[in-house]
Amino acid sequence: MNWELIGDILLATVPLLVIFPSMFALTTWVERKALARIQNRIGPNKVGVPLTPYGGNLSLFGLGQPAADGIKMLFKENIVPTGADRLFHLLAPILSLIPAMLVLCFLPLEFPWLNGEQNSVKAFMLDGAVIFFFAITGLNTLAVFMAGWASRNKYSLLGGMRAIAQMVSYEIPLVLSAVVVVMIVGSLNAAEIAEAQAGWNWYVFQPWGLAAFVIFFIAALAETNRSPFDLPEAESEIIAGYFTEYSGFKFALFFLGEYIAMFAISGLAVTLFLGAGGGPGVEALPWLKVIWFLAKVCILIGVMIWLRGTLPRLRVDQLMGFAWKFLLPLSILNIFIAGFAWHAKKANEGTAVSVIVWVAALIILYAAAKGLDHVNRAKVKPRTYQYGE
Amino acid sequence: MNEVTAFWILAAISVIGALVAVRKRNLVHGVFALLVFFAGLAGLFLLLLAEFIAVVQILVYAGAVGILILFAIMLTDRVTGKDAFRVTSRGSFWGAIIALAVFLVILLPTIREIPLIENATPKDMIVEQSSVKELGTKLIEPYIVTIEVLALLLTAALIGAVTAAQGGRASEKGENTE
Amino acid sequence: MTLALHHYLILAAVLFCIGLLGAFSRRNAVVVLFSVEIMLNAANLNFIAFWRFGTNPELLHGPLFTLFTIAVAAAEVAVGLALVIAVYRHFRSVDLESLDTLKEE
Amino acid sequence: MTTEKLALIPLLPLLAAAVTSFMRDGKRASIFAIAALLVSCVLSLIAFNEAWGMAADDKPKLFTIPWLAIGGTAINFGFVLNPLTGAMAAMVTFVGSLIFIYSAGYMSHDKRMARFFCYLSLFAAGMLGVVLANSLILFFMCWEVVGVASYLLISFWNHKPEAAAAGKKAFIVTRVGDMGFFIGILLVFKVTGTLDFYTEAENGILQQYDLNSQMAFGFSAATVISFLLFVGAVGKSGQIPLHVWLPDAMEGPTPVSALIHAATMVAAGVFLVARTFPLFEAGGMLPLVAWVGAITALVAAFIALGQYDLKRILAYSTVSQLGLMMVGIGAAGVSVGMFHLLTHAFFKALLFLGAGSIILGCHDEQDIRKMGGLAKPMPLTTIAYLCGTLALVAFPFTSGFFSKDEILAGAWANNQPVFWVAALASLLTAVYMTRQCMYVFPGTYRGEHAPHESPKIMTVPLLILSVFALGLGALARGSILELFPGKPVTPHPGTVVAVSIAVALGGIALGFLIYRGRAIGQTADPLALKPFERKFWFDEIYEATVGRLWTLFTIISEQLNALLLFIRDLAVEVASRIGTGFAIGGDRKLIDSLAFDGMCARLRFAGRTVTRPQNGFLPGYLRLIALGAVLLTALVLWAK
Repeated sequence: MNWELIGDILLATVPLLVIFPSMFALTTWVERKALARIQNRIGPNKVGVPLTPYGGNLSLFGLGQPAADGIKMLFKENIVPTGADRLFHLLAPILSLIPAMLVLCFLPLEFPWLNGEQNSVKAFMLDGAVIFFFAITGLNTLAVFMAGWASRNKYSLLGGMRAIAQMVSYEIPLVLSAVVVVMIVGSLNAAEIAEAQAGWNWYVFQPWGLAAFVIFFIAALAETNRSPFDLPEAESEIIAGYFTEYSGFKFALFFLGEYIAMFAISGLAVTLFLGAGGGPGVEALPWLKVIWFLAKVCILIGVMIWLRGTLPRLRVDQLMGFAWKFLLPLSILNIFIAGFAWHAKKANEGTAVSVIVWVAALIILYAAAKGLDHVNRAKVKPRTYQYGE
Repeated sequence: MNEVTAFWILAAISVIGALVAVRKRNLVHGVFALLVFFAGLAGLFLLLLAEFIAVVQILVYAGAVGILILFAIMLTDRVTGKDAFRVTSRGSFWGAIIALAVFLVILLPTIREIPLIENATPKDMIVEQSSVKELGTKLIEPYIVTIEVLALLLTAALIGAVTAAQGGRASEKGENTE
Repeated sequence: MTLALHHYLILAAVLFCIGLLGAFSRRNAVVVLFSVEIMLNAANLNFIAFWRFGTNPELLHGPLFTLFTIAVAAAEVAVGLALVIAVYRHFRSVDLESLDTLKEE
Repeated sequence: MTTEKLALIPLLPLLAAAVTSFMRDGKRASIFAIAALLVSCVLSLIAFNEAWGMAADDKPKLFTIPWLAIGGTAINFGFVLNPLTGAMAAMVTFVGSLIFIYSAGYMSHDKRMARFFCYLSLFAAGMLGVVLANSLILFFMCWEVVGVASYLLISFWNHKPEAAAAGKKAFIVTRVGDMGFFIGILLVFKVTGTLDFYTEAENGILQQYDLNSQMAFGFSAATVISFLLFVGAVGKSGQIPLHVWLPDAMEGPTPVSALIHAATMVAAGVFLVARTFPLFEAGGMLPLVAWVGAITALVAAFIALGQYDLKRILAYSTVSQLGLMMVGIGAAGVSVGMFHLLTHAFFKALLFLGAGSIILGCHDEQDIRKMGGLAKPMPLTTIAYLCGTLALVAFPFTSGFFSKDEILAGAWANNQPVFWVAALASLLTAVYMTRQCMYVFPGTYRGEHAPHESPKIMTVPLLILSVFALGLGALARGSILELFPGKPVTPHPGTVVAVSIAVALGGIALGFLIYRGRAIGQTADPLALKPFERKFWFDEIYEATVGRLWTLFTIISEQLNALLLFIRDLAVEVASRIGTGFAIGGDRKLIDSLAFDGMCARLRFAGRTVTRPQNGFLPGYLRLIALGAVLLTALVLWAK
């Protein structure tokens, strides 16, 4: 037995298994709190640390809420509908969690105790980390289908189908916007991508990088079924979508899986566009990289929560149209622009031309987005209602 | 746990996955078994150091093809995914016999050549040689036309699939009233 | 025991014939389609195995060919399933035993 | 001109086809297609000019594109420039350009004009590929492209059932020939190990002569191969017995008839023979070629006498002339056949375009009985048409005269019986053309709507072609005959010249005598005899033989099935009678399971066995395929 290897693996994976679930717990609290504040409510503020078994409570702004929720979930009854496929009903939440957990390994988190190894685990220092990331997140659709189908409930199935259609559609702009960065760096290796952005050379500061980042972020929202793309679990239409028939611990697993997927995809966004672990002071103190990385992830999560509180939900046709008619053409155009701009900049390093190229690319992308928007809006006809007149 | 163990485990996974996929009455279960088979095969590719192929295997098969088949099942059969009363077609016994015959025909030359191929040992490859970068360069350098043709093929297939699945406009309308 | 080429070859043969068995014996057109996928994948395994144990692995012929096969197989699945759906619209069935006429009944 | 540019000649129309396939606007598409063909026409004229300078035995200029390399053998695509291909390319592009321009006028009212030009360009690309190809496989591919384009164009007006049927017929009949051609190609590859006509290393198909190795039944390889190639040529060039598709192909738009079924595509078969002439020579197949040609020429000329459809007469005349070309190649060599091919291309294109003009002027009327008196309202067309007719009947000193003369001279020298057959065919040619002209031009108009002259865009190409039809022979005679391999007979024997002039003038006189003063259209036609009118019952014969064979199979299997069902019913009846009798007494089991059920089951089994291979049971088909594969593989393994 190669104890050293096992030690390495444990050193690299255990932190992931500790950090992200605890972040999940915190995030649920933050989300509830923030949404409440946006909606002019107070949010959870009672549950805290019980001081005595008979009362007396240190409320701490309701920070105990996640723990209480978790305990509640654990002890809830596990209900499986009659006629449901029991095996798949059980497997679905697990299958939704595993890919999300797995892809965390591909994020270039440089834990200080890994002796400066760039990636968390040597075994995951794959050449194709980015594409592996997409491949494995793609498996999430299967879990969604499994859940929807196994529940033997039409709302579940509808939700599942909606979710799959949405995930499949948005995966394309997601990957295409990541392609830009991969193309520029010339590598699919997450660590190399992080390396290439060292020293404030973040790709979000390039016009194409900015566009790609925005597209990526929007697609990521849809990919993780976050508001305003949360149609698969639109309460007013199809109850809770594919996890209508889930309760208790299985539901908690779904919940966990969804949040971990959010972290993972935010982590990828940070890696690709926001300079990974780069930030002030990392040259002097390398361990700051992890902090910065997680901080950026938290900021992105914060934006997601903020959007959830702000934007109304899309309609199904709008959702599909947005992916295929707006994001897809724009991201393809962006690839071309990135190629041209990069070459033009490389040829004229440090001259005024590079600035002009920068500005021109920005203008073209902005104009393209505006134009596409205009074209798409022109096609929208006044909605007619079959039964609603 | 060494390479051989990994091989046997992955081989067992793929064979069982494939067997279940082709024998299972419940189609949806069959598809998931098929996905297990694909995953096992991806593992085998990893074992053979074809890392990128493994990724593509997962991405295309487990991700895209699996979902596509699931959608097709949902669109054709009853939602429960239950196959018809009788799973196998008429005279499937003969089918099995012929499949066995094919197997033997494939197997015999392989076994005959075993002394010859037993000594073929994998070269110690530098990781660089099988890297994604190398593969990409190869795709651009001598195989660019192939890539373009493939792109054309995929586009054509896409359009063809949409047209075929959509059917005539009239029939579609007829479909909706049902 | 060490792994040699023939391990992979025999495994691929087994997988191929499982696919063949499915294509021969199932009534449902979708199952036949994914049996074909199993066969294609078995062939891919052969490509990769030959590449790994071959004489010039640096040429990457095996992975490249496999990539092309996967792309073609993807196209094949898309078209095949579209045909299955078209057939289903027409016959209200994907049972291969009932699809025994070329024109409308 | 570099040889790379040679590839541009077929590629430009191909590009035009690709681009026009996306166009809706017919006019724009026509301009694009015409422009592309004109450019390639200029290119091929340049190439022809260059080829002109080469002697017949010079090394051809090659441009090779490697396509497939399997082990040591390479299969190439390539283009070749020598006098033969140069002249043919120049002819195809030149006549093609004129026809394209003409079609822009002819089709201007059609909604699918853009599509029409797309098909035309595709056809031109395929044809030029056939002409310039340096490898049999490229030749065959382009040959098939030409076939497809022809199919598309014949059935262009696919709302007409006859047009659709004619397209299918053309495709299927030529397929019979193509099968032979393809097997021939495979044999060539087997024998010579290459598919290139010429190679730099001088070991192309046409450059090596060791084809005398024995094959089956004591024939040499060259014999077998050239026979198979000839089968392909017969299919494409409408020689007997595969000529039946060509007259039906007249259902297509008239420019198509002119371009494909007169000037270029049908000549491809002749061109194939000319192209692989060394093989035919080595294989000793030339007498067969000559005889098939002669018989075709005669039979088609007879049939043409009995037709009333303007275009159909021309179609049979085309078949007949193609036969004469085959005679030329078979009896006198490449140069003579090609000379007639070139002159024929011009005057037959002229005739067809003239016919198109007439048809358009008469409001889509094709029946010559409903025409008449067209000389006055359509003067330009009439002049052009008469020029074409003169050339076709080989009136002295028109182009047809010179080329036909060469053929007859060659036949006289090598094969006297063929000479007389060909002479008779020529006589008939003059007769039916006179007949047709007598129907169409003099007299009074017998149709309903008043005829009118066609627009300039149509008449100008006609006049250009007339000049060529009359003058090309005299102008180019010497040089063209010099250009190609195979020397014509010089000087021509007096008998030949006399016969040649006599048949032309005599035929015209004969036709004139018969039809002058006759109330055309009202009384029965003296020459439209039943066998001619019914085309010697070729279609009927095919239907009675090939078609009947299929019907026979169906009937037999149906009868078998019915018989089985009857026997089963009978047996059931008998068994049930007996069974009822015995059932009272007892052994129900025996009767039921053995006699009754067993009998039924066995009979059913027998029935199933009989119908098994054709039951539409898909997995069964699949299994049979696999079984075949297994057996084949096992055979190969076992043989190894």
